[in-house]
This record gives sequence, C-alpha cells and structure tokens, in this order.
Amino acid sequence: AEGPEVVAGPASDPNCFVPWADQTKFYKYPKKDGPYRIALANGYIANTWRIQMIQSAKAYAAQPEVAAKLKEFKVVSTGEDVPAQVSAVDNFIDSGYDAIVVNAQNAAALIPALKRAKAAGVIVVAFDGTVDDSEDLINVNVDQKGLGILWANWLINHLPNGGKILEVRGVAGHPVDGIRHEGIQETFAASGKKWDIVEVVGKWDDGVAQKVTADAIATSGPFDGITGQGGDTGIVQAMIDAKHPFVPFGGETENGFRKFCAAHAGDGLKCSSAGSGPAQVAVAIKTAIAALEGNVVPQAVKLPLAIVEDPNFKDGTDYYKDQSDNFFVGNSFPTCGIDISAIEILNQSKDNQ
Amino acid sequence: MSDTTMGRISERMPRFIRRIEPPVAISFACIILLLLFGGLYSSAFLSADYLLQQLKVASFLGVIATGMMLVILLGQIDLSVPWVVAAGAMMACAATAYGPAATLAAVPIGILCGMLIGLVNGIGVAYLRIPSMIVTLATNAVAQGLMVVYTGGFSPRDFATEEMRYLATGSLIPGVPNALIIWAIVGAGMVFVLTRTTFGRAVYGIGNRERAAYLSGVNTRRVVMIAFIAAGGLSAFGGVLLAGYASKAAQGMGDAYLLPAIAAVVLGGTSILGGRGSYLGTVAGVILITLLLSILSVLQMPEAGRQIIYGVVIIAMLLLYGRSPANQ
Amino acid sequence: MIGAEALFRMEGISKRYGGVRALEKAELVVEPGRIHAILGENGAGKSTLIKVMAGVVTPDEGRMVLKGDDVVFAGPAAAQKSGIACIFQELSLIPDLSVADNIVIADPPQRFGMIDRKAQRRLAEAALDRAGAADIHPAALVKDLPLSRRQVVEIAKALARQPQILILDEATSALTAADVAKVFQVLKRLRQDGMALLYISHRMNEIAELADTCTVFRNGRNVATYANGSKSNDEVVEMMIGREYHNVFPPKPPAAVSDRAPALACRDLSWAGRLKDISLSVAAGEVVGLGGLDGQGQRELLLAFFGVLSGLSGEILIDGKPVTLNSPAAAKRGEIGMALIPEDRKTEGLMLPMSVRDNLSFASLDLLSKASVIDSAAEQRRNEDMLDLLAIKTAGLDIPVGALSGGNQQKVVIAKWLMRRPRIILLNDPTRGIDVGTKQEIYALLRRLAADGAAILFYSTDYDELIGCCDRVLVLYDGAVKRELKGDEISEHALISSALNITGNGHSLREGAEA
Amino acid sequence: MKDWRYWLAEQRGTLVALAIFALMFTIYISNHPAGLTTNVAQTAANKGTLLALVAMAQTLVVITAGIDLSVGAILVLTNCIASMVVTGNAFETTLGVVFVLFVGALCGALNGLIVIYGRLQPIVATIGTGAIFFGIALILRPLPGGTVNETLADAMTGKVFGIVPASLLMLLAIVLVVWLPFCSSVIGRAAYAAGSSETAAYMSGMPIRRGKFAAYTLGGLLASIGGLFLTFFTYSGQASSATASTYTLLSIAAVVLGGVSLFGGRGSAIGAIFGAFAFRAIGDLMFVFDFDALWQPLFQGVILLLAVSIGALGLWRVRNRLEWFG
Ligand SMILES: Nc1ncnc2c1ncn2[C@@H]1O[C@H](COP(=O)(O)OP(=O)(O)OP(=O)(O)O)[C@@H](O)[C@H]1O
Ligand SMILES: Nc1ncnc2c1ncn2[C@@H]1O[C@H](COP(=O)(O)OP(=O)(O)OP(=O)(O)O)[C@@H](O)[C@H]1O
Ligand SMILES: [Mg+2]
Ligand SMILES: [Mg+2]
Repeated sequence: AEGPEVVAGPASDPNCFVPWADQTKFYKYPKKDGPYRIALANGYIANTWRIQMIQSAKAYAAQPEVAAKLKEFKVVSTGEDVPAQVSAVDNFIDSGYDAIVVNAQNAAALIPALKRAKAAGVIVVAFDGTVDDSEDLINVNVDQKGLGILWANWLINHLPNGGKILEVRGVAGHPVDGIRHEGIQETFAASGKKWDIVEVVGKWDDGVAQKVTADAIATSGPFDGITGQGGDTGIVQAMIDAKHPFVPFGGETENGFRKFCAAHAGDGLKCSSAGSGPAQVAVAIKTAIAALEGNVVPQAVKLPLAIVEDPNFKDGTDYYKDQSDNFFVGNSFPTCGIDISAIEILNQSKDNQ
Repeated sequence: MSDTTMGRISERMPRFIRRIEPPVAISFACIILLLLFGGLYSSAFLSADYLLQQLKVASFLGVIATGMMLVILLGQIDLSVPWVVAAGAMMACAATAYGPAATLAAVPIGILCGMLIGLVNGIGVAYLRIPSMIVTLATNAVAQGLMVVYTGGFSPRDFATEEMRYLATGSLIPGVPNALIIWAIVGAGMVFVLTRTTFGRAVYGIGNRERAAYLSGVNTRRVVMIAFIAAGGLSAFGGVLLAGYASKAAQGMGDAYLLPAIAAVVLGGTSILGGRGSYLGTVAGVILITLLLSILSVLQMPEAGRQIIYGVVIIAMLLLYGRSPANQ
Repeated sequence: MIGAEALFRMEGISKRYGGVRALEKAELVVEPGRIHAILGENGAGKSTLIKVMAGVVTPDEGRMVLKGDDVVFAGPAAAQKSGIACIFQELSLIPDLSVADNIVIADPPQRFGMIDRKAQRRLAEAALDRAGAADIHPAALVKDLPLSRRQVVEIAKALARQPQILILDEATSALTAADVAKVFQVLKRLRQDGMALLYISHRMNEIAELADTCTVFRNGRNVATYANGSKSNDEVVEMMIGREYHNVFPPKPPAAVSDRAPALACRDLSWAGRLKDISLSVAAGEVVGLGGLDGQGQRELLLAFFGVLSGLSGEILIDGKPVTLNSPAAAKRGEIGMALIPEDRKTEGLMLPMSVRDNLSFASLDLLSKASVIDSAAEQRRNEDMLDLLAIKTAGLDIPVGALSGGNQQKVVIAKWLMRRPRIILLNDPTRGIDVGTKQEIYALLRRLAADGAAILFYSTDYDELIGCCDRVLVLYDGAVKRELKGDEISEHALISSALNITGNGHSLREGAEA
Repeated sequence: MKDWRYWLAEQRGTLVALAIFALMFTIYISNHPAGLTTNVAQTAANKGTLLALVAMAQTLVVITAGIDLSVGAILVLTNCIASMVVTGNAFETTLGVVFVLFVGALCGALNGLIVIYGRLQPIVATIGTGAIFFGIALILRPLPGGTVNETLADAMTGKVFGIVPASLLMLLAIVLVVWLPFCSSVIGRAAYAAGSSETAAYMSGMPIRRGKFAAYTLGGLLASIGGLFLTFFTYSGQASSATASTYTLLSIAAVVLGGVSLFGGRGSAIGAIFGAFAFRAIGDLMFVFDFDALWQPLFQGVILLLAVSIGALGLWRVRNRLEWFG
C-alpha cells in the first residue's frame, strides 16, 4: 500500500486532534469501508493504570456509536517482553486487521514492524508509549516533558526563594522517566533560584516510593517541596508517618494522592496533580477510526493535561473520597467528547461481574 | 574414649552458643561496618529513628524471608513470593468490602490466601515431584492472573484496615514498631520449630537427603507440603503488613521482595542446596540487605551506580564468609 | 621384606582430622607383581592411607617414593598420571553418566578433539568383559544399577586405566562369592602381568585366598607386616583389635516350636516380575537369612515388606493378620514395629553432612518427643546408649557422620534403628564394610534381639555369615524362593549350589563361579 | 534392553518438550486467521529463537548444577553494547559483533570464576553479578536508543529464499558449532560430571574446574548472541530491568520444559530449544482464542502450570517409591 497522503491541516476534529507542534504533518489515509477490525497491542498489564486503560478501551469500544463502526476489537497483552509485543503487532498485520492501537514497551523496537504495517496498509496508532522517530504511524500522547515543567513551575511559584526539593523518580532507564526528569531539571535550572534537589527512585510504585521517601526524610530531610512522578500516595503517606511538615507537591493523578491533597491542603500540602489519564487509549481508538474513515488527522496528537491544582480539588469530580487509592482520576478528554470517568468503568465492571 | 568424652563436654554448652556459626557473626560485623560507612556520609544514618525505621521496614522482608528460608532449607525455592505478597495484601484489604466481620478477619483472610497458593506449590513439589523453581514460577503467574482479573472485574476495596495499620505502623511498646515485634515473634517461632521440634529435624533431614529421610519413616511429602504452605502464609503475612504500612494494597507490591529475600537467606549462611543454615543468620541477612538498599537509595548517585555497588557488596560479603568448603 | 625392590613406598605418613588421628607415622611398601592386603578394624586408617596414595588427601607429614624418586600429588588426576588407580570405598562413579562414559572417564578415546563414542563403547565392553560383567549394558546409567553392579563397574573402570598400582578399598564388599571369584581371577592375572595390587577387605577368607603380603593397621599405625598364611586368623584379628579374640558365632538356640503366628509372613507375594509368588514366615525369636546370588530379588523383598513398593500382589501378614503397608512410616509404627537397615548407607541410611546425633535420632523422633517437641535430655541419653552399645568410634555426637570411617557409619545406621527397639528387623547386608571384631558384636547383638523376641530377616552377601548366625536360610533365584535350608543343611556348598539353581551336589565355589 | 531403548530414555526430556511444542504450535496455527504463512512462521521463529538462545545459555550452567540469574542482565548489557558498536560498514559491524560476543563471554567467565574459585553458591553469586551487569548497561544507555546495522538486522530476522526464517538457520548453526562440540568433548563431559556428583568427578580426576568454567563462559557467549539478536529485533538498546528479569525467569521455565534437570548432570540444550519454542507457543495461544484481555495472564499461568505438570504423569508408572527421589 502507498500509505497516507500528506495534506494541509486542520484536522477533521480540530478540538480533539490537536497537532503536537506547528510543523506536525497532517495525514489523510485512503478511506476504507467499515465496520473495522481494530486490535490493541498492550504490553505490561499487571498494574492499575494498565487495567484501567484496558477497561477504558473496552468501555469506549462498547459505546453504541463506536461499536457500530467496529466489526472486531481485540486486545492482547504481551507483558514486559518487547519482542513479544513486536511479534504481536506483526501477527495482527498478518491477520489482516485494519488498524492497530499500541502502547509501545520500546519505541525503537516497533519501527521495523511499522514499516511492515505501512506496506500492508495497516494504520498504527501509538499512545502513552509512542514512537516519536517514525512517521509510519500516528502518535497520541500527553506532553510528558510538559508534565515535568508543570510540576517544577508549581514548586517554583510556591517557593519564591528556592529551597530543598525531593524528586521521586520513576523506573530507571524508562523513557518517560527520563523525559519528565529532564523537564523538571531544566525548569528548576532556568528558574535562577537556588535549588538543592535530592533524587530517589520510587519506580512509580507506592510501596517503593514510600520506603525511599521515608529514608530520604530521615537522612536528608526536611524538604521544602516534593515532586513525584508516581507512587505519590505512598510519598505523602511517608511524610505523614515521619511527621514531616506538609509542603507543596507536584504529582500524578492517583485518587489516593488527590484525597490527601484535598484533606491536607490547609496544612500546607499544596498540590498540582496532573498526568496521563488511561482514557487516552480511547482517543487513540477514535483517531484510528477517523483515519480509517479517510479523515484528516495529525501525525502526532497532543492531549490536554488533566490538571487539577490546589485549591480546587472537588470530591466526586476531581477525586473520589471513598474509592480506591489506586486508580487514576484524570480520565476524561472533554475536547474529544470522551468522558469515561474512572469511577464509571470501575462500577460498570462491578455490575457486570 | 577420650575425644568422645571431650565431645560430650562441649555438648554441655547451651545449644544456642554452639549453633552460632562464623557466617552469622561475620554478617553482623558487616552490618556494623555498613552503618559506620553510612555514618561517614551523614550522621543521620546512626540516629535512633532512622535505625528503628530500618528495622520496621526490615521486618516486612524478615517475615517473608522466614518462609523463604524454610523452603530453602528443604533444598527448594519459592519464586511465587511477588504475587503471593500482593495477593495476601489485596485479599486482606478486599475483605473490608464484605461487612464488619470480614473486616475484622482481614488479616487471617489475607494469610489464608497465601497458604492456599502455598498449598498448590506444596502439592506440585511434594506429590507431583515438579521442581519447585518451576512450579512456584507457574503459581506466581497464576496468582498474578487472578489479581489482574480481580482488580479489573471487581473494583476491589484496597484500603488497609485499622488493624493492619496498627500491626505495621503502630507501636505497642513506645518507640518499638509493632512490625518489629511481630517479626521477633515469627522469628522466635521459627527458631523453636527448627531447633526443637520433629518437624524442624525433618526439614533439615529432607534438605540433606530426602531418600534417607523417607526410608527413616518420615512422611517427607507432608513435611515438604506443610513447609510450602507455611512459606505462602508468611509471604502473604508480609504482604498484609506492607499493606498496613502503605495503608493500602496495590498490584506488584511484592516485586521488590523476591531476590532480596533469597539474598538475605543466603547471605545469612543458609545453603541454597538445603539442609544447612540457622535463623539467626537469616536475621542478619535481612538487616544487611535492608540497610544496604536504604543507604544506597539515599546516597546521591545514579541508579546505575547503586546497582553496581549492590552487586559488588553482596559478592564481597559472600566471599568473606559464604564460601563452601574446598572439598566436601 | 621379601625379594623384589619397592615400586612405591610411603614413610612416616601422618594425617589428623581435628582431634582424630587418622594416620600416625604410617609406613607402607608396595612391590610389583604382588597382592598386598591391608587389614585393620574400622577407623584404623586404611582408607585414609590409600586416599593419600591416590592424591585425594594431602598428608600432614611424611614422604612418598615412586620408583626411587619422591612424589607429591596435587590431586587425584596427578596420582592417576603416575599410574595409580584406586577404587574408593565410597565409590566414585558419576550417577548420571552411562557405564561406558564412566569406564573411560579418565582419558576417553578422541577423534578431532571429540570423544569417539564407538571406540569408547569398544573399550568399555572390553573392560566389562575382563571384570567378568559382560551382563552390564555399557549404555545403562550408573544410577540405575544396584550397588554390587556399580562396584563391578568401578573395577572395570580401574582396569581400563591399566595402572601400575591398583588399589581396591573394600571394592568387593557388596559382591557375592560367585562375583568375587570372577574378580579374583582377574586380579590374579594382573598380578602375573606384574601389576602391584593393594587389597583392603574385612573378609578374612578373601584375604587368605588372595594376598601374598599382609599389613595390619591399628589406630593409624601399621603394626605388622607378614607373609600371607604365616599367621592364624585369630592371631591376625588380635593384632587388628589389640586384644584377645576367638572367632565364634554366638550359639544358635534349638528351634523353638511355638504355635504363635509368625511375626512376619507373606503369601504369594509378587511384584513387577521381580518377585514371584514368594511365601515365607519369620517367627519371633528367629533369625532367617536370605541367600542367593546378588540381585535375585532379595532387596525388592525387603523393600516390599517395608512399604516402599507399590502394586504388590499377594498379602503380607503381621502376627498372622494381613496388613497393607504403603510407606516406611506405616511400617515402623508401634503395633508393627518394623525396621529396615538399608543397603547403601551413603544415600539411604544417613544424611552425611548432619551430626551423629541427628542421624541417630532421626528414625526415633516420634519416640523422643512429646507433642512433637524433642526432649533433648532423653535424646542425649538414648544416643549415648547407642554409642556404647555398638562401640561407635566418633569424636562426639555433634561431628558430621560423614567424618566417621565407613564401618562406623554403618554402625550408626544400625544403631539408629535399634533405638526404636523394633520387633521385626529387616537387614540388607548389614555387615558390609564392618571389621571382624565388630561383626562378631553385631552377630551377638542380633541373637540378643532375637532372644528378646525380635523377628529378623537378614540378607547377606557373605555366606559365612548366613551359615554362622541364621536358623533358616531362604535361597532366592530369579525372584522366587528356590530352597529353604534348615539347621545343618546350611553349608557353603548347599548355599552355592542352590544359589546357582543347580540341584545336584559336589560343586565347589570355584566351579560354581564358572558354571 | 536394546540400545535404542537407552537412547530413548536419555532423550526422553527432549522428546517430551518437542511433543508439547508440536501440540501447542498446531493448536495455534490451526486457529490462526492467516494460517501457516511464511510471515507467521517467521514471526514465531524470531520470537522463539531469542528465548531459545537465552535458554541454551541457562542450560549450560544448569548442567553443572548451577543456575544463572544474571543471564537476563547479560542479555540486556550486550543488547545495549550492540546498539552502540554494531553499526557502520561491514568491517566495523563485524568488529562490533565480535566485541559484543567477547563481552558476553567475559560476563560468563566472571560468573564462572566467582563460582569456581570464590566457591560461592551460583544462585546468589549471579544475583550479584546480574546487578553489576545491569548497572553497567544503565551507564551505557541511560535512555533507550542507539542503532544497529539494519541490513544485518533485517537479514538475521528475515527469511532465506523467502521461506526459511534466517533465525532458525542461525540457531541450527549455533547448535552445530557450539553445543555439539561442547557436549561431546572431555570438558563438556566434565561439566556434566561436576553437575552430577562433584566429589565423584573430583575423585575420578576429571577437570572439574575447566568444565565448569567452559560452561559458564559459553553460557555468557550464548546470552550475548541473544543480546545481539534482541538488538536486531528492536533496532536499539534499552537497559530495562523488566527485560532482564523476564528473560531470566523465562529461561528457567524453558529449560525445565526442555527436560533439563535443575539438579544438574542431565539434559541437553536441544531440549531447552524446544522448551523455549513450546513456551512461546503457549504465549501465542491467546492470539487465536478470544479471551477477555484481563483473563489472558491467568490463562497463560494456568497453561504453564499444566505444561510443567506433564512430567508428573510419569509418577503413575513408578512402582518403587524410592524412584520419587531421583
Ligand atoms: N574427612 C574426615 N574428617 C574427619 N575425620 C575423618 C575423615 N576421614 C576419616 N576420618 C577419621 O579418620 C579415621 C580413619 O578413617 P578411615 O576411613 O581411614 O578408616 P578405615 O580404616 O577406612 O575404616 P573402615 O574399615 O571402616 O573403612 C577414622 O577415625 C575417621 O573417623
Ligand atoms: N574431595 C572433593 N570432593 C568434591 N570436590 C572437590 C574435592 N576436592 C576438590 N574439589 C573441587 O574440585 C575442583 C578442583 O578439581 P580439579 O583440580 O580437577 O579441577 P581442574 O580443572 O583439574 O583444575 P585446573 O583446570 O586448574 O587443572 C574444585 O572445584 C574443588 O572445589
Ligand atoms: Mg575405609
Ligand atoms: Mg569399611
């Protein structure tokens, strides 16, 4: 197949399909007749974000107007094994799916598979784990670096004359950890204030984050501000256990974290909570369908950050007082007409158990 | 004859003293060394509350390593720790969804789930004679699968109950974390079982040569199965405590405990081939690993450096005392 | 020393293990073309001596001279290179390798750096042939062979190396007379070819038949060297144990006719084509022997009684009542009270790394504990009783049993079961590797146990033993009882002929072997 | 007994693995929408080969009654290195490949030295070295990236004559050039002997040390070939601890499925290869069966549990209970 034709913008649905940058290309794929066979090639599955993501995908695909357009929606999770995911994509290509939505475990690894997909006329849309140095697919992502910048700025604004910061990082060697860290570092550096940054590795896991935070507090504390890429509930928990004074915090969108933010805002836990909601998978699917229908889409779609900042944490919309700590709240993309509130899918699946 | 009587004199010494082996002594020495080293970096490493905090965190690993030691003494291994820990924690928390009675029973429920997985391991190893390394690998996968289905399909409650919080973070004796007390109790129980009961003897015997143990009229299969059940229960209990510590259960919360548990047991001088080792050593190993990880995590160096130092230290310490005799 | 100049000589060799003096200024002179027997009670230092020769153990002091120049062996490999091949008491075969692999293990035939399997097969078959064991398949895995076959393989392996000095440390202890006879023919041929042989055994009759020179060891010292035949058995044994000695089997009580049901009996017992309709009975107070060539089902029979075999047909009766025993645990329980002294102490009798204490108590833990908590005081007492009862030579209860000499290990195996005071005792070649003095003790012990009402079933590869202390002997052949010998019928000649399933008479041991 | 019976007994583990693989793969293919096209075969072959390489590496160590928990880390380290040096013109690329293989062998040798002369228990020794290897990988590749000579990569992951997957041919070559020579050499036999009974091997004067050392070194070498292949697969290097631990555990599973005894002395790399492919086939089943995404991990776990239980069927034939204890 000859692949997409590069056209001038704007996209068919400009509010949702926001181009990543000014120079982002716009694609128009040859129109195919529905209903379509779409596959989701997921990698790791055993954590809340992934499970919520898959739930969101299924929920979205089940919505009547979407379901009408789909002949088949297949999900396969291949674990943390990169080649297995690549093979999965290959298999989907060979099995003649119209489009493949993928959350890449390893970006570069997909590139050869993307060539094969293009050759076979299969549309690939990557989200969260995107493949930025290939043009043979559509990338859908939140601005990870932007997140780092957002959190850093939040702390900079609340700490007018610099101070001691605890940065709890994610999984070492993972691109997202690297890019967010980059954003944080650059912003602090640019701020021109004096920062003493203590880094620990929390692996995006509450348990690990809590332990390393506790250690950091005991040995290098107290801190004037904290930023965490994930496992933030654990981080706050550690502060509370260590009776560490509440300080400004830039973190992700876990419900537990936001609960803490709401509860202790008065005591100084001033939070900026933003992240990459699992529902972005729905945007990816939406993009894939649009592309299949021959509509114009940007090669890289930039998702709005689901930001909630002190003092406007509202129970029932921004967080859910008596629900699990572990799910990610920022899960709706209004601009795309996608509003799969985490709570809905959780409860919905509870009903259909 | 004379040397025999000499032997008998030595037996008059309390068992405990006679059982302390060089590895145990040396590994405790290593702990001191590690602390001094940490002290050089920041005096905070020697502060009482840092040390207590380490002991608290160590007791989670300690409880898990206790079960691991039991199976390692049998010459087996338990790779299902990660998801047994998670399952124990998640099930305990999930119990809260089913009324106050279940909430009170949360801890036992969690432990029970662990014991069930342990039972499968035990049946596989003892009765189906499948190598433990692979059965437990498989049950680990199954446990993960169950937890994924459960989380995805049932939006489970995952807050730790008050009791769990108290067990992990409270302190019955002022200043002494309950977790530590629990570890002490579990440990004391383990020492008693290993040194004073027929079960303990059987464990060592099977670890050395199951065939001979069987021909001595020991029901080796039952012993092995019970050991795995106990190991599962202890792993789950560790998970329950972790959940109490984090005030909630989460997937993958056990991933960080498999290799440290094995390393701790072996650093403590227990032979991975089974039949040899004392619990005191495991205690030392657990504290050693916990301190090492903690100090490394706080030292301001990139993850890479930490990994390398961690590896080097483990090997160096084993070279100090973990060497098997030149010729058996 | 008689004639020929020394091929190998050891001077002032000493070896200590902790407090134990294994060797104390030991001397030994080895001459070509002669078979040199080494005698000594258990723990005398025989194995240690030859381990030194074979480069496995490095002596604390002393020198070794090979063909006039001093040698020091870095390891077994070195000793082998200088032409010393050794068959160790504790065999040194690789369980998971095939017989052929094991036989050529020292230096397998190679082509282009690869092992030449065909050539290896030929060598192995030749070696097996010479060792008189053509029945063993070269492709069989060693771990599937019974102990006696392994010993033959070990011999074949040693022969394949064509050494100058061949050492056999109780290499025939598990072999029956017939097998031994074959091996002896080989050894004698080697002697004619001018090889020097060292032969360690606790079987006086073997030494009498084979040796040219004998050296007696006691407590790590060589106490005497003499030409074979120049001393009477009792003299020799007295030198070994250093005290007055008379070779007597304990008197057999007249066969008491009792109407009580036999303690142990079986009817038409069959198993997997290895046991064929065996019916027998052992009364309380009776010592019944199992004879026959090795591997005729004796071991299987004992295992069947002890609940190790599944899929048995026929029935087993205890005190006349049929029982089903499906595990040793069931067999040793109070009301049944059975005990089995297994064949291979290394893998079935003991946990070598564990202490003497743990091993002694292991089978009796249920008796030594209340609510499965061990009563250390009681344990200590019982263990010490056992050490005294069997005069076990050990540096204490807490040293690993693996550190004991072979014979003393064997005693521990027996002691561990006697601690239970069993009423039915199955013994699988219990005196293997036990010195003459101790053997007598054990015979007496068996008698005493029988007198106290134990029923004893006793497989032995040593005919004298069967003759000396059994009231009846059942001779097995191909898994079936071929003949029952009572009282005076029990003679070497009768045993052999029925063992070879020859119902004629007038066969001597030697001919029997050829038959 | 006839000779072929002994041969059969010796090869039993390998044959069982082959059977499991055949079964799983048949189920997979017969339900695959595309059927057994050359592409499908190629995909399966590449994925299987990678695991097979790591499994072979593990086999060599397991034969000596050891276990190598650093095999995944070696895979990752060599993957990172390959993503730096296996580029440029033919000559540079060749040098790069040689260097990667050298590093792999070096890692294996280090393990060997520590285990033999340090006399440490392999399982912990390799936990330690594994951490070290992964640390180095992280230094080399803080972030995923790098490149590889794409012509070579495509060739190795592609098809020969448009039919035969190149990866399979490579595997075959490795068996012929590395495995067969090893296991029919004196050194290889010493490795088996050391795994079966070190004392007996020592008493028989076998070159235990050399045997073990060779096994560990070759293990490292094979792991590095795996690292190379991973690079060909992914066009890049990534220091991912997940990959390291995943492949370490998968290699153990594959080795056991392949009938290699974890107690040492028994088994062959060929069995391990089939074990690896069988394991992959199990993983592929969820493609062709329409399982709810959230049920897939459970499904795979259960299949694995069943697959490893197959060995237990032999128990019914055991009539002498002592055989339980091997
Ligand atoms: N590895 C060891 N560690 C400690 N003591 C040992 C060791 N090997 C042998 N001994 C001791 O050295 C002495 C001699 O042992 P050795 O095996 O040479 O006796 P032996 O003459 O072979 O006896 P047997 O006839 O029973 O085989 C024994 O007291 C034994 O306990
Ligand atoms: N009595 C013994 N029982 C078991 N293992 C032993 C014994 N003595 C030594 N060993 C082990 O045997 C190995 C040494 O054997 P050996 O010297 O034959 O190796 P090698 O390959 O010949 O050495 P090199 O390669 O340097 O020549 C070491 O691992 C050592 O721990
Ligand atoms: Mg001896
Ligand atoms: Mg002996």
